Amino acid sequence: TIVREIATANVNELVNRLTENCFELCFTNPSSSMGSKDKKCIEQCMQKYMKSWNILSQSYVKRIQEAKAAGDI
Amino acid sequence: TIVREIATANVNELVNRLTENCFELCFTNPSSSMGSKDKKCIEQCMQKYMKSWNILSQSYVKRIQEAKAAGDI
Amino acid sequence: TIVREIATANVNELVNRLTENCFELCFTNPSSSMGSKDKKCIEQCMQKYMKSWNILSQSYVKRIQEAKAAGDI
Amino acid sequence: QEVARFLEAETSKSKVQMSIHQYTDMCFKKCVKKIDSSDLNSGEQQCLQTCLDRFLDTNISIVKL
Amino acid sequence: QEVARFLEAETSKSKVQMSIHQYTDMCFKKCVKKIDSSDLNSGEQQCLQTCLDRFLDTNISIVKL
Amino acid sequence: QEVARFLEAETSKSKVQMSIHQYTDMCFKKCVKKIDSSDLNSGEQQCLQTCLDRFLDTNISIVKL
Repeated sequence: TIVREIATANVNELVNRLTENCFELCFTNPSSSMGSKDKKCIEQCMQKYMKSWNILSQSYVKRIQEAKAAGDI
Repeated sequence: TIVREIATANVNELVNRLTENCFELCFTNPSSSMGSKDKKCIEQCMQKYMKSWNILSQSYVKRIQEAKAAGDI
Repeated sequence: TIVREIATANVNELVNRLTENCFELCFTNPSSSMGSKDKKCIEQCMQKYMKSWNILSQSYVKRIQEAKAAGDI
Repeated sequence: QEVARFLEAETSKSKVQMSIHQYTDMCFKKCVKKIDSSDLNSGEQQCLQTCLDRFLDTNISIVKL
Repeated sequence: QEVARFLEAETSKSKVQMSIHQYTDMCFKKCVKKIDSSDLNSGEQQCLQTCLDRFLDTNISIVKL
Repeated sequence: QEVARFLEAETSKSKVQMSIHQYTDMCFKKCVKKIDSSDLNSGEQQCLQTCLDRFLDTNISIVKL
């Protein structure tokens, strides 16, 4: 269904951007194999990213509502 | 209609790229609120961007026509 | 047909990414016209890019098959 | 017609989510430079907030000009 | 059939516009480093022009190779 | 139904190719810094390989977490 397709697109977008950002932050000098330190970095990075997503998501919705109420958009 | 959808997509693309470029140029160190200096920067940046768009747009169309005439594309 | 559309999209994606990467590598300080040195650079860059594409393409397919076999994805 | 309204609402929700993905990506790149904890410190939180606010200010200014 | 031709022309116009958005974005980032006026100075204009010319040269070379 | 299966296979092949375009672009930018030959030297080849491996590791870790 189209609703499921939209949800999948949303999850894919999140996974892609998470992967790209955490790859950049955790592997500045990629070594030949992935160690436990790397795994920990990816897990912490993922949690930081999700927290950022939550903060910005709440602020964005709030801001848009204020702008609509003020007639700015 | 599809024609209106294409026009909207075009305007959205312009607004998105303008916002991103002028945000980067005018807020290297974002402060806690937006002052009149910031507003002036955004307005000047927008005018510079539109002038760039006009120059490149004319050159591009001219260049494509020349390449077509020369059989390069 | 849709198969041809997919093939065209694939070629366009390759040409766009090739152009962008080789433009960045061959014209750090763009001069007023394109000389034979520039042309050589673009040709070598294109060959390097295609070789990279081949290496990564083979590795990716191999890796995905291993991950599937291991039940990781 | 109700189906149309439902789909429109879903599409609009999806556009909002795609915008949030874009802003999170952009502001995370600007504000988070190293990973040594799974929490955002106060400087990172402040930076994310300011990043979004000024980006939306810019966007609203441009649409209004 | 005329509708088909009209739509094709509109789609093709739209592709050209999307390309111009991409080039403007890329060359503006390369050539405009600060905002202290609403006009492009001569260095910036020259840079934009050269940026587009060399980018199209690259594109045409690649398609021909 | 066979048409549907054929189209699905084509679409899936196309998604794989789009991913490869994305990875090649990203790893080429990271690993190839200058053009003085049409061959990849061994350092560049090693870098491309490691870049892909660690990127896929990251992706798989995130999907599993």
